[in-house]
Amino acid sequence: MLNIKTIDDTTINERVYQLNLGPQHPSTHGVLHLLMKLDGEVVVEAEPIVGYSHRGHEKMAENRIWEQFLPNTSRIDYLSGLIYNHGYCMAVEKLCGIEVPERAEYIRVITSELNRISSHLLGIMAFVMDIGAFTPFLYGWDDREHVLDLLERVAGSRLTYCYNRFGGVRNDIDREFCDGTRRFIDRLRGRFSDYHNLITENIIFIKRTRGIGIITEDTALDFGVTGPTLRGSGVGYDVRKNEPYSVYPEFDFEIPVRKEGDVMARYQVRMAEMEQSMNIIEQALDGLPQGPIRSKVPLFIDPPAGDCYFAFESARGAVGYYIVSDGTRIPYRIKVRTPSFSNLFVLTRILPGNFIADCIATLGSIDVVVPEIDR
Amino acid sequence: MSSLSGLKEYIKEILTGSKSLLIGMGITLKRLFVPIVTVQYPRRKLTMTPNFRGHIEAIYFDDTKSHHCIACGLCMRTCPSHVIKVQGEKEKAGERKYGRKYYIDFTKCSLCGLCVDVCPEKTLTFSHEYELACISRWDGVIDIMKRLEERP
Amino acid sequence: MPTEERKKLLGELKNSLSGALPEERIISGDYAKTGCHLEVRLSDAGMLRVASVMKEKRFYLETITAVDFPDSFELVYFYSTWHQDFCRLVARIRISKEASPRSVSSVYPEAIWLEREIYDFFGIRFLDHPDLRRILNPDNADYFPLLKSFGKTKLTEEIDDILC
Amino acid sequence: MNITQLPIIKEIYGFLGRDLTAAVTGILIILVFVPLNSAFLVWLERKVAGHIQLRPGPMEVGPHGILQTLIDAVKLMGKEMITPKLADKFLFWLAPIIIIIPAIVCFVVIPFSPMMQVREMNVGILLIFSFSSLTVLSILMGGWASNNKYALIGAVRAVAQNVAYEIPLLLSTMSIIIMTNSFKMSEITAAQSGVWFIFYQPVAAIIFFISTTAETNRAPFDLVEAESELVSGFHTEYTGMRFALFFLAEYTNMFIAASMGAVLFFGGWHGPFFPGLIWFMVKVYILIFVIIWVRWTFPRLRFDQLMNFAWKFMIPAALLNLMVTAVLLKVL
Repeated sequence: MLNIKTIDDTTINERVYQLNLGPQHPSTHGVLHLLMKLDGEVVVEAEPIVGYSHRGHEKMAENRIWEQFLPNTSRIDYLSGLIYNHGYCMAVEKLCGIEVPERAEYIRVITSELNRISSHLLGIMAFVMDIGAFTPFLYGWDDREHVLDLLERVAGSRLTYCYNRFGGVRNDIDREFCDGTRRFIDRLRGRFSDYHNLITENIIFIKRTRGIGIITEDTALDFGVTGPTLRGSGVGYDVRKNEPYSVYPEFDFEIPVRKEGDVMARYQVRMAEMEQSMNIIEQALDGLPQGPIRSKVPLFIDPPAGDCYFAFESARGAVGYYIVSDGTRIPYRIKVRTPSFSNLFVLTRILPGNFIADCIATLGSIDVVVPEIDR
Repeated sequence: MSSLSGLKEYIKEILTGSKSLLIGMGITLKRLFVPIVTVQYPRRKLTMTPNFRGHIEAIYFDDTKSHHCIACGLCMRTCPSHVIKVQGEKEKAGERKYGRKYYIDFTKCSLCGLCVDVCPEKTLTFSHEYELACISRWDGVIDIMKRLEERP
Repeated sequence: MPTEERKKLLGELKNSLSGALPEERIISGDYAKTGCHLEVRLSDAGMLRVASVMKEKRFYLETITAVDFPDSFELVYFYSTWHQDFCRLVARIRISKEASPRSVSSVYPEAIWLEREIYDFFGIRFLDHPDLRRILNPDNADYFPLLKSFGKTKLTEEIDDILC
Repeated sequence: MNITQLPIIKEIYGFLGRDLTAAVTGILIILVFVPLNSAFLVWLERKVAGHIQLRPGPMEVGPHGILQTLIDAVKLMGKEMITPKLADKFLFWLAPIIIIIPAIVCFVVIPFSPMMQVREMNVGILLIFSFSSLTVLSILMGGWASNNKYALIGAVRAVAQNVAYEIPLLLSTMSIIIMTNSFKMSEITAAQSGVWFIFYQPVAAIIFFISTTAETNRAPFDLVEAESELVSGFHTEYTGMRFALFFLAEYTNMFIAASMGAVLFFGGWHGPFFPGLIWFMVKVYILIFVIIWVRWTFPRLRFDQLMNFAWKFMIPAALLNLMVTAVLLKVL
């Protein structure tokens, strides 16, 4: 049943040779290292080697007060930092029993979904670039730039937002932000036809992605795959829907699912998810309540002793914060369950037997963020 | 018969494929004549949004003709990277302290804005400066009180 | 919210778990507080049996983690469903500092990496693990970073004094 | 003032004779033209790519960055030329030199205008084909000698790809040749004074275009240096001027391919009002623009798909086209 072998020198013979794909390689998105054994261009074994950007966030958490871990959260996964930020605040609020004003929850959802769109845009376009088309990448960045401008307007920075606070958010959103977001949504909807014409329907793209890197449901279960990668394999599991948090139950949105489980399916799921995110944002903007954006929270919080697991959906899958508090101002333990960690390990199962080019496509379609794996 | 239909499929695939390629080329050609969206940076600069978070700065208040810093040290304590050093003195015994020196080591700052949040006197804000390249690591240590004096 | 269905699922789960683990304590968790519907406290290496029951029920292994308590380690396993009626189960086991727990990687291959991570950070050696190496820290590291004894420098102690 | 009236030129002319003078001046002109043209093409590519991607491309050096490539060349000349420790030193050194030879030699037979051709040869096209096959030898040498796995994979891909695509290339050219009964570039051009061959031979033109794109290793067939897979393919280990030579050769090969396309299908120098040279250059640059445009639009094929495409589609189509041409020529 287990099909995992580690690479040792004994299996290297005359036909099979080793190739170090990374840590510096144009398409490993950071510092991922794939140790591959190849027979010609066909992969015999692949072993991801991670840890090159390990920064010890979990240890850092044990050496600073609860608030001070906030800036760390957006650095765990720099592409969907706001979602991580949001999740951490919700986890601590759950532990302490802090109520959050409804307006703050709406703002959190709007910014998180904008962040999800920006992350998906980058993920998809970087994946298309891995397949060899450079131009869509920059079209995607053009759109992403608008999201970042919007988020900069409300959060003050463009990548490592430290925007959510315990009990609310830092800044209120203004009229201009709402109008800008609506304009952006209209603009992105108009751009989808271009993307579909340029990428999705392109015969070379179809040939490169159909039937490649198939993750079956059982493999996904074995490896704890979550997020768009799982939804591309025919399982409609999304924490926002299955285990609703924040104000997500109030919105009407679908979870896009594809049956095929191949690279193309994952790409299509991400494309469809962006549209759903836009739906959520529109509904949230329509129903945005008035009121305070932050509840009364002590300057430094002292959570009661206890532990709590809080799961939420980042752009890459189900994230979980397992928080243990011993009743002091300093966390006893914060464990971050990052989706890329599990999503990447599945490569050892699905890569063997593929060409190098397909490996790159598969890796790109899983859309890992390496600092998230390394933490 | 099946091979014939296979051939038919093959030809159909080639035709639709060529069409998709031509459509793609049309999109890129159209973009060739669209005005560029990038900004040629040192020649043109963007203005930052009001909420932009640069390094921190003290706010000038008209009522005291200065900042309101009382050197309570909350910003110093809450800073995750411990980059803030603030010192104050009491002008008269029994009165509140008054912030005299305020340094921030910007090279280690993570721009989280927690210090601005906790400030009880609301005398901290973010600067809108983003051209902060420096040649020595000591250039990254920003003297906030000095900047406040130098500001018009 | 399909609460009825969840109750049914929880009941089934409890039954099959108590069938597999007659002597263990299975308690209902407080979801609003801890985020888990069901809690299993294991006293010895019953986690393999829990894992196979969970695999049968098509739960996926969300994560494994360890907490370094002064006198013991606590290993925490989170399992959750893909179903609409969502359910999370947490299995906890207290082990002594020198103990070698059994690996669940034969049931959930994902655990290979998760257990490697725990070994990497806590120095807990898992039995029957196919590939127990360092994962995030350097291969030649001689420390286990997430132990409470690690990394308490004078500076951090001072900071603690200021803060608490 | 006519340059041929200068006494020194007259002296050389008298000493060397007509043919040799023409050859020497021609080669000198080529040696100047090739680098400058490549520099211009690199700039053009960056500019077109930039504007397709909604950015300006190089803007700083010279007006609209036109001198950027020259500055880059100067920079590359100043760079250290690193040879990997375990590389085959001689072949590593030789490969960039060999790649530049066919690029220059092929210029000899290209008819820029009725009067401007360094050497008229009755096997002009064959010369271009045979010399451009040398390119693959150099790529193989460079890739193998680098002692780098990426470079080796790239080189092996290059060989297979070039062998596969040379056949449809030759077959599509053949259908033109049996129409004109000549291998002479100038005669083929002359035969198109009325109607361009692209109107007689559209299928051959498409096959020719695809095959030359693959022959020159341009996207979507740039598997030899597929960036996202093989880092930089066969020239991963090359630095400084050696790398620049590979670059130079790539763009020169592109120019040769485009000028062959112009000669074979677009009537070479033919065109109203303007002198032949201008028409020729305009056609070549339009073709080059199309190649650049294609590169910045499409994803890359996978290697087995590339080979399948060559053997299962291009070659049968080219053969079919050739047969139809031959039959029609016999019948009509």
